[in-house]
Amino acid sequence: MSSPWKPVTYENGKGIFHLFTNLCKGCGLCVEKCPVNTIGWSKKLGVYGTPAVEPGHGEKDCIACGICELVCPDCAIKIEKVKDKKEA
Amino acid sequence: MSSPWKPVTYENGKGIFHLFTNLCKGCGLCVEKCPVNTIGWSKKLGVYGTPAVEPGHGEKDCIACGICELVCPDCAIKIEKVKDKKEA
Amino acid sequence: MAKGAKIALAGEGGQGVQSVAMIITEAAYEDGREALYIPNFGVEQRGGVSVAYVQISDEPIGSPKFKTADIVIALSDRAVRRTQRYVGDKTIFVYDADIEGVEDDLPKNAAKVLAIPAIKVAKDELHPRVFNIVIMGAVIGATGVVDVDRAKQAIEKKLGYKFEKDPKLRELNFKALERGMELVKEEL
Amino acid sequence: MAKGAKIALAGEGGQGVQSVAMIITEAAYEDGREALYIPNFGVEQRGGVSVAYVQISDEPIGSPKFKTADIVIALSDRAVRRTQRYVGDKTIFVYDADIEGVEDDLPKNAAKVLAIPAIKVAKDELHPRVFNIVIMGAVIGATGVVDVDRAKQAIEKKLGYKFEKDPKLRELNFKALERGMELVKEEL
Amino acid sequence: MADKPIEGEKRVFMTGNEVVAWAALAAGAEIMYGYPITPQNEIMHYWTRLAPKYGRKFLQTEDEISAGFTTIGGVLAGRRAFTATSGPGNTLMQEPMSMAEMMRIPVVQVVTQRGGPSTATVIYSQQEVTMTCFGGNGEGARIVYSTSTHQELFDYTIKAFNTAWKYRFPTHILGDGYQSKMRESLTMYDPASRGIEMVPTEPYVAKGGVPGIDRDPNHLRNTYNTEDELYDVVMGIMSDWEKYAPEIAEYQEFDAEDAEVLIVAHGVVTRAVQAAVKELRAQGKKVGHFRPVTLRPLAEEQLRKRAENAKVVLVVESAYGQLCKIIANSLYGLTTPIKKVLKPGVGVTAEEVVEEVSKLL
Amino acid sequence: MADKPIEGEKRVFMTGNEVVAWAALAAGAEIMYGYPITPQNEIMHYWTRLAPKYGRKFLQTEDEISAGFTTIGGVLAGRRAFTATSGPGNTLMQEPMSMAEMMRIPVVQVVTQRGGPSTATVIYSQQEVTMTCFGGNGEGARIVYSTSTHQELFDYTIKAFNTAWKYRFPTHILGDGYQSKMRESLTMYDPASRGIEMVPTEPYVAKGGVPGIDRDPNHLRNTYNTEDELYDVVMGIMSDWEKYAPEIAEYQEFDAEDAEVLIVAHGVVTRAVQAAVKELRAQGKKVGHFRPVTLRPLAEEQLRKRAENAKVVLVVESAYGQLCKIIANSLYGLTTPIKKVLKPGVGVTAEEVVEEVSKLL
Amino acid sequence: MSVAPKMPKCWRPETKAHKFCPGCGHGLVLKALGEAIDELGIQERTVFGCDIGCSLLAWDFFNIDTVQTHHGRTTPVITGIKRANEDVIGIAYMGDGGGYAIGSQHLVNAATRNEKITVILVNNTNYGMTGGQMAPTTLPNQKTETSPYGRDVEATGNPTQGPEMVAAITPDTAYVARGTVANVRQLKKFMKRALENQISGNGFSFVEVLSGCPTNWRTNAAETWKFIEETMPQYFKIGEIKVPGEKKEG
Amino acid sequence: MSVAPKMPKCWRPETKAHKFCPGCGHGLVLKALGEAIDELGIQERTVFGCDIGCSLLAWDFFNIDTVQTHHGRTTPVITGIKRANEDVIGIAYMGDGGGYAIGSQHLVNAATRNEKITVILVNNTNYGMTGGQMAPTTLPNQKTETSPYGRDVEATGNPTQGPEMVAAITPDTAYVARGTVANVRQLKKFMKRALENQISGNGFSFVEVLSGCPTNWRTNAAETWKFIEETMPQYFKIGEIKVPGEKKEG
Ligand SMILES: Cc1ncc(C[n+]2csc(CCOP(=O)(O)OP(=O)(O)O)c2C)c(N)n1
Ligand SMILES: Cc1ncc(C[n+]2csc(CCOP(=O)(O)OP(=O)(O)O)c2C)c(N)n1
Ligand code: SF4
Ligand code: SF4
Ligand code: SF4
Ligand code: SF4
Ligand code: SF4
Ligand code: SF4
Ligand SMILES: [Mg+2]
Ligand SMILES: [Mg+2]
Repeated sequence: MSSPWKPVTYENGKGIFHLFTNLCKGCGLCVEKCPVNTIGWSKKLGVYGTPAVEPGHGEKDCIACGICELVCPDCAIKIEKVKDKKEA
Repeated sequence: MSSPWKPVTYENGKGIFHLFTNLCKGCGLCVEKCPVNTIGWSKKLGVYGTPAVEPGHGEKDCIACGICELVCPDCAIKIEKVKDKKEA
Repeated sequence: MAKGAKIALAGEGGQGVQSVAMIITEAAYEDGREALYIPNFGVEQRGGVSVAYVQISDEPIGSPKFKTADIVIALSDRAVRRTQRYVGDKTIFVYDADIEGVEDDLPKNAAKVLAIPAIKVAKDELHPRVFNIVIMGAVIGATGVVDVDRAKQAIEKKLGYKFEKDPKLRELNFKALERGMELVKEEL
Repeated sequence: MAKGAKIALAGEGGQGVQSVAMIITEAAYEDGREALYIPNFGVEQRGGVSVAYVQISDEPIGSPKFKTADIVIALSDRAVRRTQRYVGDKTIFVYDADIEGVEDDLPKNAAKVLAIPAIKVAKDELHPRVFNIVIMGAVIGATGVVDVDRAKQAIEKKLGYKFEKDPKLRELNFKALERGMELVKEEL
Repeated sequence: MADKPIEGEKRVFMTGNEVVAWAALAAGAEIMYGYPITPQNEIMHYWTRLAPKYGRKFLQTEDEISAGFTTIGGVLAGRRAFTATSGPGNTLMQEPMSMAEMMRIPVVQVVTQRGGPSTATVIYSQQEVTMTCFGGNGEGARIVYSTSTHQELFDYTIKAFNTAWKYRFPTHILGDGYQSKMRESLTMYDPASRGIEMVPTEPYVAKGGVPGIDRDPNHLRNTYNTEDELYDVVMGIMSDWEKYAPEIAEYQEFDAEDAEVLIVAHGVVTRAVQAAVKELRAQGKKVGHFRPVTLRPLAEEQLRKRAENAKVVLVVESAYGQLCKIIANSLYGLTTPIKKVLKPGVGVTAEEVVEEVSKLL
Repeated sequence: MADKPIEGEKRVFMTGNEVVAWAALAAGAEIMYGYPITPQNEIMHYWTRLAPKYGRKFLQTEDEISAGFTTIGGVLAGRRAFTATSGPGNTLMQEPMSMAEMMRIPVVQVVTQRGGPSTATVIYSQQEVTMTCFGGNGEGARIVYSTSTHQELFDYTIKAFNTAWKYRFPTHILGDGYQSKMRESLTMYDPASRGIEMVPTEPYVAKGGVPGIDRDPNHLRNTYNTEDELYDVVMGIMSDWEKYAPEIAEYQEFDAEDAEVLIVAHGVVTRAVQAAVKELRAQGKKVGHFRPVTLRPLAEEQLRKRAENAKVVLVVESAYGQLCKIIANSLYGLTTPIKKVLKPGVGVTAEEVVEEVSKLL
Repeated sequence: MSVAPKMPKCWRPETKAHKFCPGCGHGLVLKALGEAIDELGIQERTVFGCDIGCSLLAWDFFNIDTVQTHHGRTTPVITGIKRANEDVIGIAYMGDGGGYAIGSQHLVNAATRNEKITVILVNNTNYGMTGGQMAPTTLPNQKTETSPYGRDVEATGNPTQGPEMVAAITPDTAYVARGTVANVRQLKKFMKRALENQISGNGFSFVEVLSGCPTNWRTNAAETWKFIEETMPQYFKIGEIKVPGEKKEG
Repeated sequence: MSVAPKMPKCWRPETKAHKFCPGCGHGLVLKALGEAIDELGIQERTVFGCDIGCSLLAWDFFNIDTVQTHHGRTTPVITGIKRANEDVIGIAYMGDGGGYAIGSQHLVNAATRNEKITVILVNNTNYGMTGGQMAPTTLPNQKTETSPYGRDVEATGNPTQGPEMVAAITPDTAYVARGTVANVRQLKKFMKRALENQISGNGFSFVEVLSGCPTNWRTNAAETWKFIEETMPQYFKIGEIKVPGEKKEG
């Protein structure tokens, strides 16, 4: 069964940040919790027609810590660690 | 206002034991609590037509301790101490 | 009186009117007759008068309670007063001869008013504990709603376990039943 | 259109349709007219389409909701779909020209279907925040249910405290109102 | 553990509350939920004594609200579950009953009417008719059997479980304190021995299989978001109700066919009326009796036919017009006058009925 | 502390819930007890904001049962006390209301009907008619005003306190979610400025003086020990009820006198019907409207007179026949056919009424 | 001068003998309460509320304005009165069923809100009025009409610890105690302190009383006393549990 | 292969995005609960009950048989199911209003009876669904629609300490904890332990969760977090309060 939600994907080497616009309600909880303050408002609209979020808004890059994924009440973010690279 | 209840009165020198038959339901709570076991069933009937109580059924006499009065849920007993005698 | 009857039995809590009603109706039921028994009940029953409404008939029985009884049996002063309302001009009103101070409260409109010495008989001739069986006998005597033998069977069923331990009790109870029947028949 | 109107205004939660309804009906009320406004509500409103039902008339107003609106204004794709049921053959259906993917959902039975570039005008010419005032202008333009000056007074009453701090805001809002009226008049 | 509570047939003499407990056992009721209230108590007393012997369960809850909602839970789990209450307890149980009505949950509720309004008396009345039929914020999609004898208490308690599970409407046995407390004879039986098949039950939740994989989950709700959604749901319930009503409705007639005075009464009052009719007929008077067994739905057509031909309809009840409202509403359009004997909270005797009818003739 | 909530007259535009809060203030209500429920909430919201300014009090209780019983307490203390609820909250409040009915306690209850049965919707319906008029295990000794405009909400909320305290029956304002949530204009006023005198209140308990010495104690109970005691109490209540009903009943007529189609509707539905009648009359059709303002008691005689002369009575309601039952019951004996437009849980528009009437003509 | 029974002054003689069963503990509780009211001189200001349950039988017990209400609803009725007239001393008198089962939401929330009322709850380990069913306070293995084989704690839980629960949810200004009819003098003291806590406007006050129900227990006088004095205290600890600003009597 | 959101397996994708407001804590609570159910492998046996209150919005949330009932009545509905079918894992999901106000008699008595069910109560310090009225858990001086001038503890009491109350009335076999959406990992652990306590037939289990209601608090994301993480714990202590046979995590 393929997912009914298509993610917008952002990659920065350390990790992949998937944002499902059809789930994001733009609540901002993730924005506040990102330890490197990289999440900000996107031009893309979320499920309620309000701005969704995206990484790349801070001084530092996403470190793929997964906190935003954890605190999103709508499961709108999925973080994939790009760990294989180093390990490989 | 005179009381609507006429007591049956028993006296033994130490105290006066008044029993209001129209209040006594014959529950026996007082019988069990008398420290000298002097209370027993009377020929007189109580308010529900069951035997009322009276002192004088034990080996010892009533000592006017007032416990029976205290534990009667129906206020059917009144104990008067005959203390004046000695004091006078 | 016919084989059907409406009976109001009233007494103080301890006098056992409900068990009398119970045994009589069970006897009638065992006899294949229609029987209905309903006690009075309410929130302030403690110390109140206990009333048993009994109906026995050969036909289906109507309302569980009734306006006018064929026979009223009152076993205390309060019971005498409480049961007046069930008395009509065909009612036989039975009360215990030992009850004091009810002269003025006895029904004026009854077909008959009978004083029976049930308390006295039970106390003097039998045992105070079989007082209610004397009453049961009186009811049967007055109404004929159940056969004496059936009544005895019903008593047996109810108290049999006691009789086994003390067979003299059986005799005492049956005696009480018969005395009760006689008492009322003497008066009728 | 006459001086009375039934208006259904629908949009997403943040688009301010309820405050538009509020200001319009208050303006009508101040004008001494009969006005009635009722929002939709339910248990699953979060993120649902917000609908405002407005009626303005010179006569007492009947049912608070209505079957068919004189004018429907839909400000999002979901609002376009949700409000179809209020469209009859005399209804003017207004929607924002920027809404995508609703071509097939536009009502077929309406008297007129108008696309107005309210979002664009608000964003490009004015400020996104006065989008709902542009819409208010459109409603007034389409219905004439309230006088422009009354409408301005009502806006003043509602937002006056903001205007005091920043008088330019007043101008912006009034401009928005007028542009809204123009937008719809161009299309009518 | 004993096998069947009743083997074959058995003649007995007992109270109505005991009858209900035995009937529920015989019907295969699996669990009772309840809260004490007079005159219902002995149903629980007998049930708690008997149930463990037959592997049945009991829960005494903290109040009637809970008794009603736990009963709903029992039904959702697929059990023949029931509860019993009276008076103010029935008032409280309108909350769960309204949910059962809305969601078509086949709960069985035994009501032993007592005096009202409020706490009133613990004794008897017919003052819970309106509430049992139409209580709560609903439309009365409920089935109500009003019994008059211990035999009927037995028969209809068994039947209630089948009606409930067949039609999926909450089903009520409307008794009263007299029936609860009086003793009379009846024949108890194992339903199977009379060819009565118990309608099978079915769980609404925990139906087996992983929801979303093996099957869709069952998502039950009683709250709707729009007026139109609700309208469709209620009209769906009521159209089923109208459809099944004629086959659910039950009644009895006694000399009704040619009756000039048609007495309408239900529940225990019918006994007095039946006796009165017998007596009045013996006197040569054209008096008959129509007795609705189901108060909801009412056998409207049948009643109408009799009322149409009568000179007067006399409604007799131990309430202040609760049956009468149902009757007048159903007979609307007829011109036969309706007279009333209203005795809220007290019994009615055959003598009284005879007297009242005599006034009319 | 501000003096009077409203001085003289004041034209306003607000929601119905706000209207109720202001009306209660204007009526001199001293305390409100309540539990949140949509669509009633804003009555409490406004009351909690306004009340402290005028020395009035508020208690949010743990549920509607408590809200009802604390309101009874407030009345017993001699205060103009009121509560407000809806739907399942109203179901729960039947328990205290049955006590108020039994003990003639003049509580005022505002009901903002929502969809039913059960939790259903938070929006609108007329499905609490039967319950508000006849709920609980009682006989419906209750006064029910069914309002249709904000002006009436204001007028009758004030009046309810007077009716309640004058006749000592629980008194109910039967509104609905539409009226609660919509905004329209009305004139608020200080009752005194219109010559409306508030009926004085009186404590039932803590009346002053030592009971047993200065006066007898007031011993209030709702539980009786014998059937006869209860019968006398209920018949006493109902005979007062019958006595006062004609002077309490209120109604309105619109072109009813010569109407061939007589539409009966209450509450907010009357607005659509009034509009429809206007339109149909304009078309030359003999259509009229009878609108009971009090659903309990009903202005039976007046309704009967109109229904008698009509060719058809059309009952229109946002419920499945709750008004209709009351009407048919009151009109029993007439032969004018009754037709129904039943819209449980949804609004009725003038267009629909016109359409339905057109089918009949 | 004729001798009169020693009843509390606020008892109403006209309604005595009262309606409770022979040997019922309610009479003792109401004696302690009556004396407390007498000693505090609050008869005129007091409003007494009783539940249904045997407490209903006290509806005409006192020369005090009284309201008898529904099962479990005495707490809200008295709360409503008190909120409307703060001068009143409001007493809500109920049974364990009324307080811990059907009325527990009221008890819990009145306690949490720290209502300025006094609740007196008679714990007789059963539903007395309805003929002896299991109550939340029924002891483990105790036989009642709805636990005919003895209360099974695995299936139905342990006896409710009411005062302990109330103490856990009230602020420090509340008064909570458990007395017993086996110690009427102590009981009166608890009642007085509870009422004083209301009189001073301090907060909620609650007294549970261990009491006898010989009718449903089917006990004679000796057994009744034994159950009250020996059996019940094994499960219910007698003493003051919460005393504002003072040390408790245990 | 397309990337799918990382939702708990037992969530029902068809009904997502769910119906809760943006930033609502309910989503986080149900994430923790969903993962706990997944990890315990009990999806098939579980019956989920929700109250009215915002929990109602979860009526079609899971691929789990679900029943949405009346305000405060989820506890008895789930109790009724569990009593009728002991194989079921019953979860009663409710708000602070549903659990501590209108449904408190059910909570208290289910806890006392040690019902083998799991109650999860979302404490958002207000009545969310009805638009933000005062709840039993509203903080002192907190403004709500029915405490517009701030909650006056003198008149309306202090915030209900639910888990503490439940702990006080349950036997040692019950599990009681208070978690927070600010610590979803810990919350999931509490949920698992609660469910395990039911699975093992040990006894009642209760988890209160401190949760955000940005809509009625009228807070932005930063303020929401601050209220949950800093303000609420001043009144509500996070941690395990009762753990059968184990030491608690505080
Ligand atoms: C709503 C409601 N449910 C049930 C009853 C029946 N009822 C009357 S008293 C009572 C129990 C009383 O027990 P308790 O409160 O312990 O008082 P006690 O009689 O033991 O003193 C019950 C269940 C009722 N009157 N109202
Ligand atoms: C009997 C009843 N009373 C009141 C309501 C209205 N009501 C619905 S939800 C709710 C409050 C919900 O608050 P809470 O339980 O805290 O849940 P939340 O919405 O905060 O998650 C109320 C009062 C109702 N539906 N039923
Ligand atoms: S927490 Fe989730 S829903 Fe909220 S803004 Fe971030 S991604 Fe969107
Ligand atoms: S994964 Fe961590 S660092 Fe990356 S956006 Fe999310 S919270 Fe920020
Ligand atoms: S305690 Fe009182 S009522 Fe009981 S027997 Fe003794 S005197 Fe009589
Ligand atoms: S006063 Fe004391 S000694 Fe005398 S009878 Fe009473 S209890 Fe016994
Ligand atoms: S039943 Fe028990 S509690 Fe009630 S009055 Fe009798 S002895 Fe007292
Ligand atoms: S109102 Fe509050 S609790 Fe309810 S869904 Fe919205 S944020 Fe969540
Ligand atoms: Mg008790
Ligand atoms: Mg909440």
